Amino acid sequence: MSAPLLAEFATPEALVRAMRLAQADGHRALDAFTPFPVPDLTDAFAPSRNPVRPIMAMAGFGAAAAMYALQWYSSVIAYPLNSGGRPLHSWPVFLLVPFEFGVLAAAIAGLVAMFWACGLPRLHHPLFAIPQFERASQDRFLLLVAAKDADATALRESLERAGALLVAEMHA
Amino acid sequence: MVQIFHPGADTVARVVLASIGAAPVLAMGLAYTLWRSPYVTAQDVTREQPVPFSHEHHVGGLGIDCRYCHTSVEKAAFAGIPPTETCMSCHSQEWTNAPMLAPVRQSLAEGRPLHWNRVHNLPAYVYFNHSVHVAKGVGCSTCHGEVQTMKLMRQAAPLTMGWCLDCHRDPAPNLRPHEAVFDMTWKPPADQAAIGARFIEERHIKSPERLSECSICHR
Amino acid sequence: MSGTAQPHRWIDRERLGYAEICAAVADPIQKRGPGRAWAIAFLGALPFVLATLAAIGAVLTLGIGLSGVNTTVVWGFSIANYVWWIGIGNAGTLISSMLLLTRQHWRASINRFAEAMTLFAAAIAGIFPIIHLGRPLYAYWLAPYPNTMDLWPQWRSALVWDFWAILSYLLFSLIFWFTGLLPDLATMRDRAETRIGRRFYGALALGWRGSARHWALYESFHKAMAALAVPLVCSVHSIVGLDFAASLMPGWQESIFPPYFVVGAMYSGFAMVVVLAITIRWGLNLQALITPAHFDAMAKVMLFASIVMTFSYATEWFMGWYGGDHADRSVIAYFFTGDYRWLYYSLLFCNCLVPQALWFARVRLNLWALALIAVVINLGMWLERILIVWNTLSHGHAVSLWRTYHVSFYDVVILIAPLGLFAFGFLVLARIFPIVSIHEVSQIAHDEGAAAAGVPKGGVA
Amino acid sequence: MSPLIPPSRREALRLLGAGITLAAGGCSRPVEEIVPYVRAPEQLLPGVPARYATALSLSGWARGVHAIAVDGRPIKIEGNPLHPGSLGATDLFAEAAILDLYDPDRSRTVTERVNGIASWDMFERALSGPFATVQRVRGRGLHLVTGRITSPTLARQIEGLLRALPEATWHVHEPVNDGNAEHGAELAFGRPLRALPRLDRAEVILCVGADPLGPGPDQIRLSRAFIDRRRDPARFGRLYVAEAALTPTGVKADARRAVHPLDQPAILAVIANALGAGLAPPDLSDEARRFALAAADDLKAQEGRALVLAGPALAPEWHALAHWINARLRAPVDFIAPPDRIEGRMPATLADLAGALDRGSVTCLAILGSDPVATAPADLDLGARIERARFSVHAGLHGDETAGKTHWHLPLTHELESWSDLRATDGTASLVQPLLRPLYDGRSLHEILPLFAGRPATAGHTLVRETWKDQGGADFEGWWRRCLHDGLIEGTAAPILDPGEPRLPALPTLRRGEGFAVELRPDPCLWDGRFANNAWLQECPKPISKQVWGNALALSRNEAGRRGLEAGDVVQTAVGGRSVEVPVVIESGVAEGVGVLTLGYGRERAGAIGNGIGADGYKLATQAEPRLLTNVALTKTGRTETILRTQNYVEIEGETKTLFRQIDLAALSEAEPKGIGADQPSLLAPWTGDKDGHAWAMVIDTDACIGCNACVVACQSENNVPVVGPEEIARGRMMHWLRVDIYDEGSPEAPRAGFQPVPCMHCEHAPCEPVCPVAASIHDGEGLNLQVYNRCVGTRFCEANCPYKVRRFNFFGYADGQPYANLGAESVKAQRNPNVTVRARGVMEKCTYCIQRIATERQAAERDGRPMGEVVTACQSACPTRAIRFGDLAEPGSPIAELRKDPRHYALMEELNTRPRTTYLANLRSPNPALKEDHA
Repeated sequence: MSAPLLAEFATPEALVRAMRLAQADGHRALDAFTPFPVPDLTDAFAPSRNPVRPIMAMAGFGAAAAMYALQWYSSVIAYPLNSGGRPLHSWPVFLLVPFEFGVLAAAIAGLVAMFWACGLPRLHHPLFAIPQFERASQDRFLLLVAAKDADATALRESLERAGALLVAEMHA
Repeated sequence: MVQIFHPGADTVARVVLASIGAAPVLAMGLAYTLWRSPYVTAQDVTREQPVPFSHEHHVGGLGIDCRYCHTSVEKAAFAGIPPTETCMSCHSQEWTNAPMLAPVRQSLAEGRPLHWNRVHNLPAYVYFNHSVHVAKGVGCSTCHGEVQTMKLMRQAAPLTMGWCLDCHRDPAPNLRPHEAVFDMTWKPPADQAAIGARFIEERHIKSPERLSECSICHR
Repeated sequence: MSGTAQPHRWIDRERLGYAEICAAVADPIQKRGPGRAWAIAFLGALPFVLATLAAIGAVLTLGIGLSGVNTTVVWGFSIANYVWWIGIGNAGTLISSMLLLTRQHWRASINRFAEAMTLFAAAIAGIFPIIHLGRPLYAYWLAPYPNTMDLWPQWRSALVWDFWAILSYLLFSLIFWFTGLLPDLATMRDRAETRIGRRFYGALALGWRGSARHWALYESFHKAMAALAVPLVCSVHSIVGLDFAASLMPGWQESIFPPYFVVGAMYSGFAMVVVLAITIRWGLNLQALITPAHFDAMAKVMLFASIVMTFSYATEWFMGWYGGDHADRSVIAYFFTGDYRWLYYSLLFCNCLVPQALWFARVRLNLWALALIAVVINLGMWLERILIVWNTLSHGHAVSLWRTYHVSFYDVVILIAPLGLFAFGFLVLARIFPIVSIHEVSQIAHDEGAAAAGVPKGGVA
Repeated sequence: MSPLIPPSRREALRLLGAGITLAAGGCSRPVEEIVPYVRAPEQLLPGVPARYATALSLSGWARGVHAIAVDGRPIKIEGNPLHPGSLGATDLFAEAAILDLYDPDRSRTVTERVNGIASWDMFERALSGPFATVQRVRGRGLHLVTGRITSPTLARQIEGLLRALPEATWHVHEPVNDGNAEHGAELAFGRPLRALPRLDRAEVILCVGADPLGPGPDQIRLSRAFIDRRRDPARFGRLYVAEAALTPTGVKADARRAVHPLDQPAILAVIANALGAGLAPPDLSDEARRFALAAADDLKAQEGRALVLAGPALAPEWHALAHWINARLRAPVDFIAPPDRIEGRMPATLADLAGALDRGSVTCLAILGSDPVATAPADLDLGARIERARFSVHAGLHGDETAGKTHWHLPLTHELESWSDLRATDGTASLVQPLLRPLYDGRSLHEILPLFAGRPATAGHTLVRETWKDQGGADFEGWWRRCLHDGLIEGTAAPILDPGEPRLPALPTLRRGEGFAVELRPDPCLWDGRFANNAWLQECPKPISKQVWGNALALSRNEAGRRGLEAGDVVQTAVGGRSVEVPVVIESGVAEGVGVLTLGYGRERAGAIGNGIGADGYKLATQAEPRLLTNVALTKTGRTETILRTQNYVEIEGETKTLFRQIDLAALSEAEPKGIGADQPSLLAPWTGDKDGHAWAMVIDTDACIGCNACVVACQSENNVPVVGPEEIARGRMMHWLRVDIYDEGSPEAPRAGFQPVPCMHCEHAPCEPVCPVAASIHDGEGLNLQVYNRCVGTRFCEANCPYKVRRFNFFGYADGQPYANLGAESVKAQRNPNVTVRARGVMEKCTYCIQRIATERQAAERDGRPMGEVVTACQSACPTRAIRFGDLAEPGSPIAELRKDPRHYALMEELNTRPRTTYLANLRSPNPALKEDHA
């Protein structure tokens, strides 16, 4: 197996075109690196089960319920006190804090989930060693493709035909 | 482009992020532990005293009743610290030359009071009343512990508000027959739950809700 | 795609290449020094920062008596400042989230600093409820935490709701801002020329690689956050409104307060964004990315908010009269005839009258006029908040204790100095982080077909 | 902690722990000491308040009191129910006496003017020379100056001194006296008599410049009698008042006219003519004449129950005329021999002293317990003249203005530190007993006086016992103990005399006021100035103007307008070449052409609290015109001063009427009690009863309230309420838990006002509670609205949301060492009630219904296994007219529950659905149908 190839394109359209061509040839597109999200690519490489929103929902509702339970417990069970003749279980006003807390919990949980699913933090990564990778966050669109067979020459040529400005090998 | 970070940096980054999340929880836990610890509550801290008065000797050994010295415990909020002359009522005959008792003799001779270090110190905004607790059948040892074993006095209970509330919310386990209030070795009998409930009835002890209201202790 | 760059509303034609966009945002930070204007502004802001710290130190050591609050008017500048700052903050979130959800692409150029504005404004706002306390060191008693007293917060109080609203909002805004910043931090990392710069941005970027998978997860999270942000912002300012409305006092106990506070927040916040946008555009030479069209759009929002506010005031007067309650009527009459009537007339002038100039396109496109109107609106909105506090408390139910507020030196300091703290924070931020979202501007440059095709001119910058 | 760890290490750990916890919450406390007695006093329970009966003087007259002491520290004054001058109540001066005791500015040692601190021995040596000189000439050259002497022991001592040294002169100087009334009685009856008007029997009363319900030694007795009678609607009667400016009596009046002091005699003349005196018809305005004629009709119709009272500023002849009128009306007035006279001795005046000083014949001048330099009429110029005495000495509580002019100053003991005896206005004698050893090196007057009689120093205790040694028969000790216990000596009230028929005196011609006049009055808070250094009284709002920390010249709105003056303008008030600068205050109900200024301010050597506060009215007074100055010139200085007030004088308009319910007596039978709004719909559950079986409530009768402020100061004393000082008042801050509001539904020219004390309402649905984020404001099971100081974080939302504005915030650490708390002087701390938490900076506080008293009674009841007895709040116990009632609603048939059914009952702002526990009874008024303008 040869090392996967990293091809550099000037536009996302060129990258997508090259990816389609390579895939048609039976090569396996591993990933793409772009300075901004490109819908075709995010669709192509999206994780099959995106955990972020389910986790946010669970954390949000769970935290809200827990906060409501805490309010109820602390004012009805733990230390019931008469505050201006209000009912101990003043449910309408007990809804506000759970909402705020639920949103906060959803945000924190979502952030954690996103990092976890992205595999971040990852300060040291083989890609960072590749010189042209630094332009993937600026003005270049990179495609990582694994050739279907041991010799990657065909793939390289195909990529260059499709408009790759530069094709490099990535060594893990 | 060269690697900015070496591989180990990933671990460092994960630890840093995890500790940002954990810090508030840890801080809260630490604070809570500290607040409950003797550093704050002074529980079980033995205080040096000008005269090494031993409750072990006087109570455990000689069997002197609490009220001999703490005279106002049944009548007032403050249990009372004995005046020097109470000490000298015996020590004018016993241990008359003991060097340990020199400050006591000096106090009486010069009319200067002894300066004891306070062991049980409630904040100024807490109004504890000994007489009511005694009248309702809460014994000395419930709060002060086994005083008859203490060489120097120490605070047996944490004296935190939560600790007070534990009993105010459920006084039954700590209620004794009146004659046992000053019994330092009292142990609850097997049917304390039933007895306690009866005492609550008989002595008109208020409901837990009422006893845990702010105005019971704070003014 | 061929390189026929089309005229574009939201990005200046000269700067359409991705590299140019990156350079326009990043180079002022990484390549060019701070510049004289920045240095002067920084030095100018510094005394305000020190004054803020001194005022906080003074009030913590000497007591809240430093403020002009008194036995009847127990609230004052701290509360008005708090509401004002949190209002400023709310607009930032509204801009970035509401406009994101409604696919208003023009937001790309302004959302980053609007979010930063939110962050600073909310943080500054958060100071005020604490320093207005009699015993600020015990502010943590509003939080539920295990304690040896077995005590809990009193959940029925609007101040507890407020505590959670500010806390949630502040942390939420931090997360939202950081998430949006993450890809740009990677850009900064990759453009950095010094080792320190690479490590600094590299550590903050957490290894962001812009992979398609990253982007997919990023987008699902970022959009979800935006969707949550809108109700959060509305709830935060509604709760601020409830601080007053959940009371028994004439002039406060009004069901219109929560929505009226939300609109008021948007109003003053947009005005603040306009002021900042004009300043940043000029200071960082971002004419390419912040265009007159942006200002036109924001001016229209302000105009709309001004009309809503005017209706809110009118509703307040009408309901006070129509409700027939003596105390309510008396307070409404006090607005117009009482001790603070000139301030009230100024409020109406600033918030209702002046913004009507925005009906005219010429005014909307004249930055000087726009900046002036925005400042006037911010002034008016502060007056509104202080008068909500003063009018009701000075003229409540107990006639024998009607009295006015006595503005103190401390009050003036905590009104003015935090503006410098805010500016200071912004100046520092503008020197460290991209003040315009690189990836989002690049994306609209691409999406709207405006990106120059072909090999860019500059190569690696 | 293990005892194996060596102490140093243990200490280090403890300190470390303390450091950490201080950072964490500051809850660790340093080790405290506990210091027991060496010998325990008998029957003294630690921390338990003990009551001792004694008496306090005001201008010499006694009011019997109970002093409450805890652990040997007197902390509170309450009334003595047995004493005729107290009747169980107090006045603000008695309440504030406790602070005077602990005043750190009290003089502590004997001082000599040149050399400073000295001793009693040094003084006695210094005195021996001059004393030997006067002794040789039978006392010639020895001049004693005292205040009014009612003490039998002091009278005996002075009598003894004068007998031993017959040439010595005794001068009496009482700054606020009733000299005109005394002379008037002498003119009318030919002998000195003291009149005791019986307000309990008089139903129609006309006060001409008189303020019987106002401050003074007799306030409690007179106001109690007046109000108790009015509680019976059948005996409500009618009160007519003609006065220069609104007084508490004027507020209670059913018909009141603002009348220039120079016109007031004409009112008396009209009445007298109506009774057949045949005087020349006086010159009087139509309105005043109609008022006088209506009053005369009413008085005549109620013969036997009608009474006319003349004010202290009226000349003696007019007092004599009043006696003549009262005799015609068969008015209920008792006459007794003046209890403040020494049989056969007529004291000399200050004018006599000034003459002697001018002649250079004063060898030895002793000014004992009096401050004539500050309080004598200015034309005597005593300050300069005293310097002509060869040897002069002053004894007083403070190193005051007189002390600054004499060679020596001797510290006096406070009445709570010394043995003495005093007489009340009706002659009843009381024993004064010390509650603690003198704080400083002071002696009582009894102990000082022998020095000037060449007698050996004797303890006051011995001297007082000596006076009474013939009493009590065989069992003197038993009698003595009983007298000490009761607080009065039975059978010492002066016998009531038959004065005989009064003569109609020769009356001076009536002067119509041409120029501007100024009436000088004793201050309702500082009296004659002796309380100038008492911070409680300085910060006590004056009944009408609500001014604190200063005095002002009260003018009517018209008068001020005519002169182009506004409130706060400082005017130079000049008469006879003397002048003071004083700010103007505009008051309702002030007569045209007259200004009213209270005395006692502008002190120079009162102490750190009182120095330089306000303007000194004594500087304008002369011997000829001690109280009423005529031809006064007012000149605007151009300066302005803020008039410091704690609250507004409320002029009722529109709906504010509901805040102060007023009912005409005629409409009382149709009046219905108003509830607390419990019938209004509410989402909240109704009050379900109190868990403890108690439901505390207070009902305040606004008709009985005379605005005397005794409750305000009593509350301050009981509850450790700090003062805030003038700077804080100027910023709108105050601390009184109880305020007395004044409502006026009349006009500035003709006020129809009433007082309303406002403590915390203890609402069942308290608006302050749900807004507190930390549950520091919370309800308890007995219906008390609690404020848990140690939980309060100081958001102030509770006060913002309190419709009654009864909560008070510690913006600074008022209780802790502020300048007006005497910088936290140790002696001031000793006054604090140990059963009430001293509040820290940054916490809210408010009326607690004296929860410490409820708790004390509850705990005593719990301990003794009995039902709770009566609980009396501090304000209730102080109230001279018993306007404040407190009790348990849950107790079947309790008086408080009955009062809630009174037709006059109403709640403040019941429409807000707060369900207050403090409620009110409406003010009553019985206007004369003949005087239409008095009707609402």
